[in-house]
Amino acid sequence: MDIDVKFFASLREHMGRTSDKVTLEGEATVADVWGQLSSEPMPSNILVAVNKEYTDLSQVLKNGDEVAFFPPVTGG
Amino acid sequence: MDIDVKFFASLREHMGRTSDKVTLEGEATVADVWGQLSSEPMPSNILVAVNKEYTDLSQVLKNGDEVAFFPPVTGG
Amino acid sequence: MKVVVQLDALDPYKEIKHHEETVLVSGKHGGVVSFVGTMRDFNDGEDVTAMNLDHYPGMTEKHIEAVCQEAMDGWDVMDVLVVHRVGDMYPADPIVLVAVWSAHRASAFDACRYVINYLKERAPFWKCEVTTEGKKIWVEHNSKDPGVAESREKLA
Amino acid sequence: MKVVVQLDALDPYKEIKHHEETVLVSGKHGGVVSFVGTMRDFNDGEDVTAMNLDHYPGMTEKHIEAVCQEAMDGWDVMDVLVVHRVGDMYPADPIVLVAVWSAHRASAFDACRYVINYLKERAPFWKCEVTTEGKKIWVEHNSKDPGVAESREKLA
Repeated sequence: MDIDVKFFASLREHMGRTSDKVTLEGEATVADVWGQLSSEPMPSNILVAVNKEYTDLSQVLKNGDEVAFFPPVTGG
Repeated sequence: MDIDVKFFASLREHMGRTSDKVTLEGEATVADVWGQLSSEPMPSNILVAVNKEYTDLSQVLKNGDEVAFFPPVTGG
Repeated sequence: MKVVVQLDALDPYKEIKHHEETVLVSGKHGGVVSFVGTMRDFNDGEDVTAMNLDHYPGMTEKHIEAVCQEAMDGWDVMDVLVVHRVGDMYPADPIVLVAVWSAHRASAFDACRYVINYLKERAPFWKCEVTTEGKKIWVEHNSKDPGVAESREKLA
Repeated sequence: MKVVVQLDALDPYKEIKHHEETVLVSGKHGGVVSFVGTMRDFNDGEDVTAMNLDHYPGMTEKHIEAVCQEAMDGWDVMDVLVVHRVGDMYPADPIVLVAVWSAHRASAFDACRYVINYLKERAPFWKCEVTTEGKKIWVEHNSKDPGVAESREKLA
Protein backbone atom coordinates (compact mmCIF):
# COMPACT_ATOMS: atom_id res chain seq x y z
CA MET A 1 0.00 0.00 0.00
CA ASP A 2 1.02 3.62 -0.58
CA ILE A 3 1.30 6.03 2.33
CA ASP A 4 1.74 9.81 2.15
CA VAL A 5 4.08 11.10 4.81
CA LYS A 6 4.39 14.65 6.14
CA PHE A 7 6.93 16.24 8.46
CA PHE A 8 6.59 19.56 10.28
CA ALA A 9 8.69 22.14 12.08
CA SER A 10 12.05 21.03 13.51
CA LEU A 11 11.45 17.43 12.44
CA ARG A 12 11.05 18.58 8.84
CA GLU A 13 14.48 20.20 9.06
CA HIS A 14 15.93 17.13 10.75
CA MET A 15 14.53 14.82 8.04
CA GLY A 16 15.53 17.22 5.29
CA ARG A 17 12.13 17.10 3.60
CA THR A 18 8.51 18.26 3.90
CA SER A 19 6.87 15.09 2.64
CA ASP A 20 7.61 11.62 1.37
CA LYS A 21 5.87 8.56 -0.04
CA VAL A 22 6.32 5.07 1.39
CA THR A 23 5.19 1.76 -0.09
CA LEU A 24 4.57 -1.12 2.31
CA GLU A 25 3.60 -4.75 1.77
CA GLY A 26 0.93 -6.57 3.82
CA GLU A 27 -0.45 -5.27 7.13
CA ALA A 28 1.58 -2.32 8.33
CA THR A 29 1.55 0.17 11.19
CA VAL A 30 2.81 3.72 11.68
CA ALA A 31 5.94 2.16 13.22
CA ASP A 32 6.64 0.38 9.93
CA VAL A 33 6.38 3.70 8.09
CA TRP A 34 8.89 5.29 10.45
CA GLY A 35 11.17 2.26 9.99
CA GLN A 36 11.24 2.90 6.24
CA LEU A 37 12.05 6.58 6.69
CA SER A 38 14.84 6.44 9.22
CA SER A 39 17.26 4.03 10.78
CA GLU A 40 17.01 5.92 14.10
CA PRO A 41 14.18 5.13 16.56
CA MET A 42 11.46 7.81 16.59
CA PRO A 43 12.31 10.43 19.23
CA SER A 44 10.01 10.05 22.23
CA ASN A 45 8.61 13.58 22.00
CA ILE A 46 7.47 13.18 18.37
CA LEU A 47 3.70 13.13 17.82
CA VAL A 48 1.91 11.09 15.18
CA ALA A 49 -1.27 11.81 13.22
CA VAL A 50 -3.04 9.60 10.67
CA ASN A 51 -5.48 11.39 8.38
CA LYS A 52 -5.23 14.47 10.63
CA GLU A 53 -6.17 12.68 13.87
CA TYR A 54 -3.70 12.07 16.69
CA THR A 55 -2.70 8.43 17.11
CA ASP A 56 0.40 6.38 17.93
CA LEU A 57 2.94 4.06 16.34
CA SER A 58 0.74 0.99 16.71
CA GLN A 59 -2.04 2.20 14.41
CA VAL A 60 -2.67 -0.15 11.48
CA LEU A 61 -2.75 1.65 8.13
CA LYS A 62 -4.67 1.31 4.92
CA ASN A 63 -3.77 2.27 1.37
CA GLY A 64 -3.74 6.04 0.80
CA ASP A 65 -3.46 7.06 4.46
CA GLU A 66 -1.69 10.32 5.29
CA VAL A 67 0.78 9.90 8.15
CA ALA A 68 2.29 12.99 9.80
CA PHE A 69 5.17 13.21 12.26
CA PHE A 70 5.84 16.38 14.23
CA PRO A 71 7.27 17.80 17.45
CA PRO A 72 5.12 19.09 20.37
CA VAL A 73 2.77 21.84 19.24
CA THR A 74 3.36 25.46 20.28
CA GLY A 75 0.46 27.56 19.01
CA GLY A 76 -1.70 30.21 20.63
CA MET B 1 -22.65 67.96 64.68
CA ASP B 2 -23.68 68.38 61.06
CA ILE B 3 -23.99 65.37 58.79
CA ASP B 4 -24.44 65.37 55.00
CA VAL B 5 -26.80 62.66 53.86
CA LYS B 6 -27.13 61.15 50.39
CA PHE B 7 -29.68 58.75 48.92
CA PHE B 8 -29.35 56.78 45.70
CA ALA B 9 -31.46 54.86 43.22
CA SER B 10 -34.81 53.46 44.41
CA LEU B 11 -34.19 54.71 47.95
CA ARG B 12 -33.79 58.25 46.62
CA GLU B 13 -37.22 57.96 45.03
CA HIS B 14 -38.68 56.43 48.19
CA MET B 15 -37.26 59.25 50.35
CA GLY B 16 -38.26 61.87 47.81
CA ARG B 17 -34.86 63.59 47.82
CA THR B 18 -31.25 63.21 46.68
CA SER B 19 -29.59 64.60 49.77
CA ASP B 20 -30.33 66.05 53.17
CA LYS B 21 -28.58 67.62 56.17
CA VAL B 22 -29.00 66.35 59.71
CA THR B 23 -27.85 68.01 62.94
CA LEU B 24 -27.22 65.75 65.93
CA GLU B 25 -26.24 66.47 69.55
CA GLY B 26 -23.56 64.49 71.43
CA GLU B 27 -22.18 61.11 70.30
CA ALA B 28 -24.23 59.78 67.42
CA THR B 29 -24.21 56.80 65.07
CA VAL B 30 -25.51 56.15 61.58
CA ALA B 31 -28.61 54.67 63.22
CA ASP B 32 -29.30 58.06 64.82
CA VAL B 33 -29.06 59.73 61.42
CA TRP B 34 -31.58 57.28 59.97
CA GLY B 35 -33.84 57.90 62.98
CA GLN B 36 -33.92 61.63 62.17
CA LEU B 37 -34.74 60.98 58.51
CA SER B 38 -37.52 58.47 58.80
CA SER B 39 -39.95 57.03 61.29
CA GLU B 40 -39.69 53.61 59.55
CA PRO B 41 -36.87 51.21 60.45
CA MET B 42 -34.16 51.05 57.78
CA PRO B 43 -35.02 48.29 55.27
CA SER B 44 -32.70 45.30 55.81
CA ASN B 45 -31.33 45.35 52.24
CA ILE B 46 -30.19 48.99 52.45
CA LEU B 47 -26.42 49.55 52.46
CA VAL B 48 -24.62 52.28 54.37
CA ALA B 49 -21.44 54.21 53.56
CA VAL B 50 -19.68 56.86 55.63
CA ASN B 51 -17.26 59.07 53.72
CA LYS B 52 -17.52 56.66 50.74
CA GLU B 53 -16.58 53.50 52.69
CA TYR B 54 -19.04 50.73 53.46
CA THR B 55 -20.02 50.49 57.10
CA ASP B 56 -23.10 49.77 59.22
CA LEU B 57 -25.63 51.46 61.45
CA SER B 58 -23.40 51.24 64.54
CA GLN B 59 -20.64 53.49 63.20
CA VAL B 60 -19.98 56.52 65.39
CA LEU B 61 -19.91 59.78 63.42
CA LYS B 62 -17.98 63.02 63.61
CA ASN B 63 -18.89 66.50 62.46
CA GLY B 64 -18.95 66.89 58.68
CA ASP B 65 -19.23 63.18 57.86
CA GLU B 66 -21.02 62.20 54.67
CA VAL B 67 -23.49 59.37 55.22
CA ALA B 68 -25.01 57.56 52.24
CA PHE B 69 -27.91 55.09 52.13
CA PHE B 70 -28.59 52.97 49.06
CA PRO B 71 -30.03 49.68 47.80
CA PRO B 72 -27.89 46.70 46.65
CA VAL B 73 -25.53 47.69 43.84
CA THR B 74 -26.13 46.48 40.28
CA GLY B 75 -23.23 47.65 38.14
CA GLY B 76 -21.07 45.91 35.57
CA MET C 1 -3.75 50.83 36.23
CA LYS C 2 -6.51 53.07 34.95
CA VAL C 3 -10.14 53.43 36.04
CA VAL C 4 -12.62 55.64 34.21
CA VAL C 5 -16.31 56.22 34.90
CA GLN C 6 -17.87 58.13 32.02
CA LEU C 7 -21.12 59.47 30.60
CA ASP C 8 -19.80 59.16 27.05
CA ALA C 9 -20.50 56.13 24.88
CA LEU C 10 -17.97 53.35 25.44
CA ASP C 11 -16.00 51.79 22.57
CA PRO C 12 -14.26 49.04 24.54
CA TYR C 13 -11.85 47.88 21.86
CA LYS C 14 -10.76 51.41 21.03
CA GLU C 15 -10.00 51.81 24.74
CA ILE C 16 -7.88 48.64 24.74
CA LYS C 17 -5.93 49.78 21.68
CA HIS C 18 -5.47 53.27 23.06
CA HIS C 19 -4.20 51.87 26.35
CA GLU C 20 -1.79 49.55 24.54
CA GLU C 21 -0.48 52.39 22.40
CA THR C 22 -0.12 54.97 25.15
CA VAL C 23 0.62 53.09 28.37
CA LEU C 24 1.97 49.60 27.71
CA VAL C 25 5.45 48.85 26.42
CA SER C 26 5.07 47.11 23.06
CA GLY C 27 6.20 43.45 22.83
CA LYS C 28 6.33 42.80 26.59
CA HIS C 29 2.94 41.28 27.39
CA GLY C 30 2.01 37.84 26.14
CA GLY C 31 -1.72 38.26 26.33
CA VAL C 32 -4.72 40.31 27.28
CA VAL C 33 -7.98 39.01 28.66
CA SER C 34 -10.96 41.32 28.43
CA PHE C 35 -14.54 41.27 29.57
CA VAL C 36 -17.10 43.54 27.94
CA GLY C 37 -20.55 43.67 29.52
CA THR C 38 -23.30 44.85 27.19
CA MET C 39 -26.84 45.93 27.75
CA ARG C 40 -29.45 43.32 26.93
CA ASP C 41 -32.88 44.08 25.49
CA PHE C 42 -34.64 41.83 28.01
CA ASN C 43 -34.54 41.11 31.75
CA ASP C 44 -36.68 38.84 33.88
CA GLY C 45 -39.06 38.25 30.98
CA GLU C 46 -39.59 41.95 30.18
CA ASP C 47 -38.49 43.71 27.00
CA VAL C 48 -36.15 46.54 27.89
CA THR C 49 -35.76 49.57 25.63
CA ALA C 50 -33.46 51.85 27.63
CA MET C 51 -31.53 52.02 30.86
CA ASN C 52 -30.21 54.66 33.19
CA LEU C 53 -27.16 53.79 35.24
CA ASP C 54 -26.87 55.78 38.47
CA HIS C 55 -23.66 55.91 40.52
CA TYR C 56 -22.09 57.55 43.57
CA PRO C 57 -19.37 59.85 42.20
CA GLY C 58 -16.13 59.41 44.11
CA MET C 59 -17.17 56.26 45.94
CA THR C 60 -17.59 54.33 42.69
CA GLU C 61 -14.11 55.15 41.35
CA LYS C 62 -12.55 54.52 44.77
CA HIS C 63 -14.02 51.04 45.03
CA ILE C 64 -13.19 50.03 41.45
CA GLU C 65 -9.62 51.21 42.04
CA ALA C 66 -9.42 49.15 45.23
CA VAL C 67 -10.60 46.03 43.37
CA CYS C 68 -8.07 46.63 40.57
CA GLN C 69 -5.30 47.08 43.12
CA GLU C 70 -6.25 43.80 44.78
CA ALA C 71 -5.99 42.11 41.38
CA MET C 72 -2.59 43.70 40.69
CA ASP C 73 -1.36 42.56 44.11
CA GLY C 74 -2.92 39.11 43.92
CA TRP C 75 -1.78 37.97 40.48
CA ASP C 76 1.26 38.44 38.31
CA VAL C 77 -0.27 40.92 35.87
CA MET C 78 1.16 43.93 34.08
CA ASP C 79 -1.79 46.30 33.89
CA VAL C 80 -5.53 46.61 34.47
CA LEU C 81 -7.93 48.95 32.67
CA VAL C 82 -11.56 49.50 33.64
CA VAL C 83 -13.97 51.81 31.84
CA HIS C 84 -17.57 51.94 33.08
CA ARG C 85 -20.43 53.93 31.62
CA VAL C 86 -23.08 55.79 33.56
CA GLY C 87 -26.18 57.67 32.43
CA ASP C 88 -28.60 56.77 29.64
CA MET C 89 -27.95 53.81 27.39
CA TYR C 90 -29.70 51.46 24.97
CA PRO C 91 -29.69 47.73 24.19
CA ALA C 92 -26.38 46.41 22.83
CA ASP C 93 -24.46 49.37 24.28
CA PRO C 94 -21.28 48.32 26.06
CA ILE C 95 -21.61 49.08 29.78
CA VAL C 96 -18.26 48.02 31.15
CA LEU C 97 -14.80 46.99 29.98
CA VAL C 98 -12.26 45.16 32.12
CA ALA C 99 -8.93 44.39 30.42
CA VAL C 100 -5.93 42.72 32.02
CA TRP C 101 -2.48 42.42 30.45
CA SER C 102 -0.09 39.76 31.59
CA ALA C 103 2.94 37.72 30.57
CA HIS C 104 0.93 34.53 31.11
CA ARG C 105 -2.70 33.91 30.36
CA ALA C 106 -3.65 32.12 33.58
CA SER C 107 -3.04 35.24 35.69
CA ALA C 108 -4.86 37.45 33.20
CA PHE C 109 -7.96 35.23 33.25
CA ASP C 110 -7.99 35.04 37.05
CA ALA C 111 -7.42 38.75 37.57
CA CYS C 112 -9.98 39.85 34.95
CA ARG C 113 -12.61 37.63 36.48
CA TYR C 114 -11.78 38.90 39.94
CA VAL C 115 -12.14 42.53 38.87
CA ILE C 116 -15.51 42.16 37.17
CA ASN C 117 -16.89 39.99 40.00
CA TYR C 118 -15.90 42.38 42.78
CA LEU C 119 -16.74 45.49 40.78
CA LYS C 120 -20.27 44.07 40.49
CA GLU C 121 -20.34 43.23 44.17
CA ARG C 122 -18.88 46.44 45.59
CA ALA C 123 -18.92 49.40 43.18
CA PRO C 124 -21.96 51.62 43.78
CA PHE C 125 -23.88 51.57 40.49
CA TRP C 126 -27.63 51.11 40.11
CA LYS C 127 -29.43 50.08 36.94
CA CYS C 128 -32.88 51.48 36.19
CA GLU C 129 -34.45 49.81 33.17
CA VAL C 130 -37.28 51.17 31.02
CA THR C 131 -39.62 48.57 29.52
CA THR C 132 -41.48 48.77 26.19
CA GLU C 133 -44.58 49.93 28.13
CA GLY C 134 -42.55 52.80 29.57
CA LYS C 135 -42.37 51.26 33.05
CA LYS C 136 -39.23 52.13 35.06
CA ILE C 137 -37.77 49.21 36.98
CA TRP C 138 -34.83 49.41 39.38
CA VAL C 139 -32.81 46.22 38.94
CA GLU C 140 -32.71 44.56 42.36
CA HIS C 141 -29.64 42.38 42.15
CA ASN C 142 -26.92 41.16 39.82
CA SER C 143 -26.49 37.56 38.76
CA LYS C 144 -23.80 35.86 40.80
CA ASP C 145 -20.72 34.30 39.24
CA PRO C 146 -20.07 31.07 41.12
CA GLY C 147 -16.41 32.03 40.77
CA VAL C 148 -16.67 34.95 43.21
CA ALA C 149 -15.97 32.94 46.34
CA GLU C 150 -13.35 30.95 44.45
CA SER C 151 -11.33 34.06 43.50
CA ARG C 152 -11.51 35.24 47.07
CA GLU C 153 -10.13 31.92 48.29
CA LYS C 154 -7.24 32.06 45.82
CA LEU C 155 -6.27 35.50 47.05
CA ALA C 156 -6.53 34.57 50.73
CA MET D 1 -19.02 29.26 15.73
CA LYS D 2 -16.26 30.43 13.43
CA VAL D 3 -12.64 29.33 13.14
CA VAL D 4 -10.15 31.04 10.83
CA VAL D 5 -6.46 30.32 10.29
CA GLN D 6 -4.92 33.11 8.24
CA LEU D 7 -1.67 34.46 6.83
CA ASP D 8 -2.99 38.02 6.97
CA ALA D 9 -2.29 40.34 9.88
CA LEU D 10 -4.82 39.95 12.68
CA ASP D 11 -6.79 42.87 14.09
CA PRO D 12 -8.53 41.04 16.93
CA TYR D 13 -10.94 43.77 17.95
CA LYS D 14 -12.03 44.43 14.39
CA GLU D 15 -12.79 40.69 14.18
CA ILE D 16 -14.90 40.85 17.34
CA LYS D 17 -16.85 43.85 16.05
CA HIS D 18 -17.33 42.30 12.63
CA HIS D 19 -18.59 39.08 14.20
CA GLU D 20 -21.00 41.00 16.43
CA GLU D 21 -22.31 43.01 13.49
CA THR D 22 -22.68 40.12 11.06
CA VAL D 23 -23.42 37.00 13.10
CA LEU D 24 -24.76 37.84 16.54
CA VAL D 25 -28.22 39.19 17.25
CA SER D 26 -27.85 42.63 18.81
CA GLY D 27 -28.98 43.02 22.44
CA LYS D 28 -29.11 39.30 23.29
CA HIS D 29 -25.72 38.58 24.84
CA GLY D 30 -24.80 39.98 28.21
CA GLY D 31 -21.06 39.80 27.80
CA VAL D 32 -18.07 38.74 25.79
CA VAL D 33 -14.80 37.43 27.16
CA SER D 34 -11.83 37.54 24.85
CA PHE D 35 -8.24 36.39 24.96
CA VAL D 36 -5.68 37.92 22.60
CA GLY D 37 -2.24 36.34 22.55
CA THR D 38 0.50 38.62 21.25
CA MET D 39 4.06 38.00 20.18
CA ARG D 40 6.66 38.96 22.78
CA ASP D 41 10.09 40.38 21.93
CA PHE D 42 11.88 37.97 24.30
CA ASN D 43 11.78 34.28 25.21
CA ASP D 44 13.93 32.26 27.60
CA GLY D 45 16.29 35.20 28.04
CA GLU D 46 16.83 35.81 24.30
CA ASP D 47 15.72 38.90 22.38
CA VAL D 48 13.37 37.88 19.60
CA THR D 49 12.97 39.98 16.45
CA ALA D 50 10.68 37.86 14.29
CA MET D 51 8.75 34.61 14.29
CA ASN D 52 7.42 32.14 11.75
CA LEU D 53 4.40 30.13 12.73
CA ASP D 54 4.10 26.81 10.91
CA HIS D 55 0.91 24.74 10.87
CA TYR D 56 -0.67 21.62 9.37
CA PRO D 57 -3.39 22.86 7.01
CA GLY D 58 -6.63 20.98 7.56
CA MET D 59 -5.59 19.31 10.79
CA THR D 60 -5.17 22.66 12.55
CA GLU D 61 -8.65 23.93 11.68
CA LYS D 62 -10.21 20.55 12.48
CA HIS D 63 -8.75 20.46 15.96
CA ILE D 64 -9.58 24.09 16.79
CA GLU D 65 -13.15 23.44 15.65
CA ALA D 66 -13.33 20.36 17.87
CA VAL D 67 -12.16 22.37 20.88
CA CYS D 68 -14.71 25.13 20.14
CA GLN D 69 -17.47 22.56 19.82
CA GLU D 70 -16.51 21.07 23.19
CA ALA D 71 -16.77 24.55 24.70
CA MET D 72 -20.17 25.16 23.08
CA ASP D 73 -21.41 21.80 24.39
CA GLY D 74 -19.85 22.16 27.82
CA TRP D 75 -21.00 25.64 28.79
CA ASP D 76 -24.04 27.80 28.23
CA VAL D 77 -22.51 30.11 25.61
CA MET D 78 -23.95 31.76 22.52
CA ASP D 79 -21.00 31.82 20.14
CA VAL D 80 -17.26 31.23 19.86
CA LEU D 81 -14.86 32.92 17.45
CA VAL D 82 -11.22 31.92 16.94
CA VAL D 83 -8.81 33.60 14.55
CA HIS D 84 -5.22 32.37 14.47
CA ARG D 85 -2.35 33.73 12.41
CA VAL D 86 0.30 31.70 10.66
CA GLY D 87 3.40 32.74 8.73
CA ASP D 88 5.81 35.57 9.48
CA MET D 89 5.17 37.98 12.31
CA TYR D 90 6.88 40.51 14.54
CA PRO D 91 6.88 41.48 18.22
CA ALA D 92 3.58 42.90 19.47
CA ASP D 93 1.67 41.30 16.59
CA PRO D 94 -1.51 39.56 17.74
CA ILE D 95 -1.17 35.79 17.16
CA VAL D 96 -4.53 34.49 18.28
CA LEU D 97 -7.98 35.70 19.26
CA VAL D 98 -10.52 33.66 21.20
CA ALA D 99 -13.84 35.39 21.87
CA VAL D 100 -16.85 33.87 23.63
CA TRP D 101 -20.30 35.47 23.86
CA SER D 102 -22.70 34.46 26.56
CA ALA D 103 -25.72 35.57 28.56
CA HIS D 104 -23.71 35.18 31.76
CA ARG D 105 -20.09 35.97 32.33
CA ALA D 106 -19.12 32.85 34.28
CA SER D 107 -19.72 30.57 31.27
CA ALA D 108 -17.93 32.96 28.94
CA PHE D 109 -14.82 33.02 31.16
CA ASP D 110 -14.79 29.23 31.55
CA ALA D 111 -15.36 28.53 27.86
CA CYS D 112 -12.81 31.09 26.64
CA ARG D 113 -10.15 29.67 28.92
CA TYR D 114 -10.99 26.15 27.83
CA VAL D 115 -10.64 27.04 24.16
CA ILE D 116 -7.26 28.76 24.43
CA ASN D 117 -5.88 26.05 26.73
CA TYR D 118 -6.86 23.15 24.49
CA LEU D 119 -6.02 25.01 21.30
CA LYS D 120 -2.50 25.38 22.70
CA GLU D 121 -2.42 21.74 23.72
CA ARG D 122 -3.87 20.16 20.59
CA ALA D 123 -3.85 22.42 17.52
CA PRO D 124 -0.81 21.71 15.33
CA PHE D 125 1.12 24.99 15.21
CA TRP D 126 4.85 25.40 15.66
CA LYS D 127 6.66 28.63 16.52
CA CYS D 128 10.11 29.30 15.09
CA GLU D 129 11.68 32.41 16.60
CA VAL D 130 14.50 34.50 15.14
CA THR D 131 16.84 36.13 17.67
CA THR D 132 18.66 39.46 17.30
CA GLU D 133 21.77 37.49 16.24
CA GLY D 134 19.75 35.90 13.44
CA LYS D 135 19.59 32.50 15.16
CA LYS D 136 16.46 30.43 14.38
CA ILE D 137 15.00 28.64 17.40
CA TRP D 138 12.04 26.24 17.31
CA VAL D 139 10.04 26.83 20.48
CA GLU D 140 9.95 23.49 22.29
CA HIS D 141 6.88 23.80 24.47
CA ASN D 142 4.16 26.18 25.57
CA SER D 143 3.74 27.41 29.12
CA LYS D 144 1.04 25.46 30.94
CA ASP D 145 -2.04 27.08 32.38
CA PRO D 146 -2.69 25.38 35.70
CA GLY D 147 -6.36 25.64 34.72
CA VAL D 148 -6.08 23.07 31.92
CA ALA D 149 -6.76 20.03 34.07
CA GLU D 150 -9.40 22.01 35.96
CA SER D 151 -11.43 22.81 32.83
CA ARG D 152 -11.24 19.19 31.80
CA GLU D 153 -12.64 18.12 35.17
CA LYS D 154 -15.52 20.57 34.91
CA LEU D 155 -16.49 19.17 31.52
CA ALA D 156 -16.23 15.53 32.65
